[in-house]
Amino acid sequence: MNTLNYADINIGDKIPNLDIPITASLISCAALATRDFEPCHHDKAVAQGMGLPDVFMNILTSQALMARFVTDWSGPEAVMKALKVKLGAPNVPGMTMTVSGEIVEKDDAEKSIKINVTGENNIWGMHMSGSVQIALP
Amino acid sequence: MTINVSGEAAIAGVANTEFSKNSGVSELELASVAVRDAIADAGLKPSDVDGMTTFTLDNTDEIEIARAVGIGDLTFYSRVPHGGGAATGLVHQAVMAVATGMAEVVVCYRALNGRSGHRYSSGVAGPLLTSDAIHWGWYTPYGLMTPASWVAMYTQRYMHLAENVQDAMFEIAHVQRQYAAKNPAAFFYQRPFDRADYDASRPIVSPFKMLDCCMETDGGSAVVVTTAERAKDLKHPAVIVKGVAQAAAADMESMTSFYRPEIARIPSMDIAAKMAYEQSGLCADDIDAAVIYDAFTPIVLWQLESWGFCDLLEAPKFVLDGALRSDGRLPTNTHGGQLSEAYIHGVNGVVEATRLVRGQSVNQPAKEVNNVLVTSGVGVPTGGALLGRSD
Amino acid sequence: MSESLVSRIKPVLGLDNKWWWDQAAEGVLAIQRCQGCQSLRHPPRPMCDQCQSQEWDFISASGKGTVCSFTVLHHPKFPGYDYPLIIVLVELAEGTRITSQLTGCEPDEVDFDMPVEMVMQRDADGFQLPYFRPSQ
Amino acid sequence: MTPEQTKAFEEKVYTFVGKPIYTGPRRGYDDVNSAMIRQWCEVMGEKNPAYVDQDWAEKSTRGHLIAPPAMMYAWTQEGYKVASEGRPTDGQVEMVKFFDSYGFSGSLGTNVDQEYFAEAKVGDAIFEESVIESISEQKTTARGIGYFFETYAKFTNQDGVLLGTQRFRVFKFIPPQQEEVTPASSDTLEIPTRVAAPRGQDNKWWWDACDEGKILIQRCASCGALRHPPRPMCGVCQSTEWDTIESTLDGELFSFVEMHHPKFPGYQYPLLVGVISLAEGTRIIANIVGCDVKDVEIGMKLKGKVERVDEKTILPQFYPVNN
Repeated sequence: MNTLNYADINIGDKIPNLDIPITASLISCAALATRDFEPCHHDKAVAQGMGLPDVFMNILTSQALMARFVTDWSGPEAVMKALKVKLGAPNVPGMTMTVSGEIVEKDDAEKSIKINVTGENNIWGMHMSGSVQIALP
Repeated sequence: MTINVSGEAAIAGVANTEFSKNSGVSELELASVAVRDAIADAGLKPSDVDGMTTFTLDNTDEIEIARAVGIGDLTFYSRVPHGGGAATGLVHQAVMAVATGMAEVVVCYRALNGRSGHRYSSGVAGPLLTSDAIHWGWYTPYGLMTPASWVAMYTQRYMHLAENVQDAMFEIAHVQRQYAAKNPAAFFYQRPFDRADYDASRPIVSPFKMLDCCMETDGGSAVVVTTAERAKDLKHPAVIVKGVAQAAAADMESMTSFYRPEIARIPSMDIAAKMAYEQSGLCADDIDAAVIYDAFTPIVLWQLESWGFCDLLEAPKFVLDGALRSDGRLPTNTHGGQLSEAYIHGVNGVVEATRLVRGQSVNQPAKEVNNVLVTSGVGVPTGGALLGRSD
Repeated sequence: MSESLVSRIKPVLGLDNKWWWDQAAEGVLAIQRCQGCQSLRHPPRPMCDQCQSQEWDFISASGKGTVCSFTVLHHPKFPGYDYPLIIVLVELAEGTRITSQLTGCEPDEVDFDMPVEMVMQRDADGFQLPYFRPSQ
Repeated sequence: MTPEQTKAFEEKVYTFVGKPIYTGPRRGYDDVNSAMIRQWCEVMGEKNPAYVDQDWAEKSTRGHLIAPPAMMYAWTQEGYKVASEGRPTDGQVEMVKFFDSYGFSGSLGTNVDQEYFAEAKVGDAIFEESVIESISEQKTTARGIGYFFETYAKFTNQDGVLLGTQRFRVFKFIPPQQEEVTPASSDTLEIPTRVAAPRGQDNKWWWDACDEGKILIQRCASCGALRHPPRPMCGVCQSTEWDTIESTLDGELFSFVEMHHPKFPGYQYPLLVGVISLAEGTRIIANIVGCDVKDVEIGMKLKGKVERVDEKTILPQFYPVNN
């Protein structure tokens, strides 16, 4: 697995989109993997009581998917510097979230780049938007 | 028929772009590349072209491509509706134009970012701004809203009437993947699968598994049609259009003709076959190989019946006897088809059919190939063409 | 020139044209150049109509040109534009043509073959696009 | 709330600002370990060898495995208690309860900003220190009226090395349905319903009748031929005059499919769709319900009922007829 070089990255470069099918399994198993036991992420009745059709994705999972999206692309020697997420519409089972990203800043001193990342689901639209900052070799 | 276009026109040039899941370029660029390369394959110059045809679905204007490629004055342009049903319709329009003198060199093209852009598999549930919203409204409330689901409805009926249908569906998918595995241009080059993989592939809509469904592709294909006379002196031996037809049988709905007495067959294709055979003077026995539109595996079965390669409900047996294989009665979809090469709405199939007649398929059958059938998408108004060597 | 609260209709950015608008945002009036035969073309397209090459780069235009044709828009008026609006077709010194807006000039002063030069216009919302004005 | 109530609420709620959420730094129940990392990676589809591949990691620049930085906040989470007994009281829970007591019971995480300064290794203990950093003034948003509060957390390891910081922003609001007059905003989340049929000139009457519990079949007023789906002209005699008859909804299954993929919100799966031949002679598309897919076969007798299938949709549904 290679890691991208800082010098080869240009502002405006795009990261290939990633489609993530949102399933009840992903939502509840990922909530537990992040040790988030809030019932709304694994108990459909509780989620429906909150006015949602089904369990919905927790924030720690959205963060994880955003981070994975970037390091899948950058390679494993990238060092994560910051991760900022703004939440929008919930992800619920049956949707597909398309994650996309674009390089928006380069910092030559730190050899770090900032990537704006969005995750949009096909039913309700923007689920998450934010940025990930990584340092590259 | 007052005028028979048989033998009047020929396919002189063909080309595909690279096929991918994310081309990274515009549909205009894909179309321009396919058109340029097909013209070059014919040994012609862009300025020789005076006609263009494409799908109504295509997002790129003829004149945009003409300007990008440096094509000269156009005297003919036309578009064919109904998605994949237009595949051989492009050739049909071009043949009529050159046979009547409306144009002399017509490029037929189709280019799409079908995976990275709009995906047809996503169904009609999204915001649908077309005039057929009312039509789909009879189906969407019940959840019947993807192309796979509409075709599956005919398939279930066919399975009710015919035998060994699922095995035949596997055979079609499997044979085509084996062709693709040997086709460097195919998306699934060097990636074969076996029955266990097929059985384990994801259920889409009963009885379709993922491997019964075509892929979604970014790419483009183009075909140059000219007069048989002019084609004689060009780079490759002329591939004569011996018969070509469009047809939409009575009582048709787009993809949901569920109201006919029997739905386990394709009456529109029956008509196209009858017309093309009559024009050409050929019959099923004369056809040596085929490129049959394959958005989903069972539609190949019904078309084999329409074109008279076997009797009604006998296609599974025909297929299971190995007919579609390289050494079989009717080597079919030797490029891998839309299941395994690329989904360019059937125009890549016209390219392959041309190559089969020229003897240039990457999976060229050992036997002599004189006449090749190529068809358009079914479930919608459709068509087909018979291509062959000049005598 | 008054600054409208509503901004002009922006171009749709696709794979074949975004780079040009990015250059404009940097203050550059770009002209696409074929790397196969060096011919210039505008508006940008993915293929050279002379030699069918897909390879290209671009040059930065001098911004000098002459008025090839022009029109003055009065009606209907769209929010985000200043009327009367003079639209010019400019024959650039490099040989390609570009459609743009003429500024610093009254509608009755515009004339064919009038020498013009490019000025970058920056809208209130930061959008940048080339205008032309009479050569000074 | 009256202005007086708001004043009383705000006087108290702003006193939470600056309060620590835990007394002293709080250590995660588990130190950084490969089991939890592997499970997290499995679910997230994370293949990064820096987290899971020991051999790779030893040869890498780092020389050892690291925990995914995005797991930072996972290490100090409370655990299953949250589901079984409710979240144990801490500074934040106390504040949230106070919000709830004034009707600000809606809760929506809106932003999380994390910065990372050092990478956690397997075996590291993780300590969290958090504080309620700010509470906004009252805001009106599409979700309702409420306040944004922000917590600030610092994560350190056993050597006191700062691993990262986090700002977590939450909107506490009065859910709109509890407001007397606030109409549901178009931005309010809705339970998805089925994709409705658009109603135009030629088909609106059919769907309107369906809403009334009747399934009608169009009949040519000139030659009496029945037709479905509705069309403005008779295909047999070209008359544009027509009336309708009401179907008995006795039918027979002509063909059917089971939908697996993709799944659309608003539909209940397993989902069976049939083409049904009605006793009157026309066909209709509808869902087959009240039976298992393995018991469905072409030719089976069906009886339809017009039923409400979701908040917005009334449809004919067909049940097997038991002979």
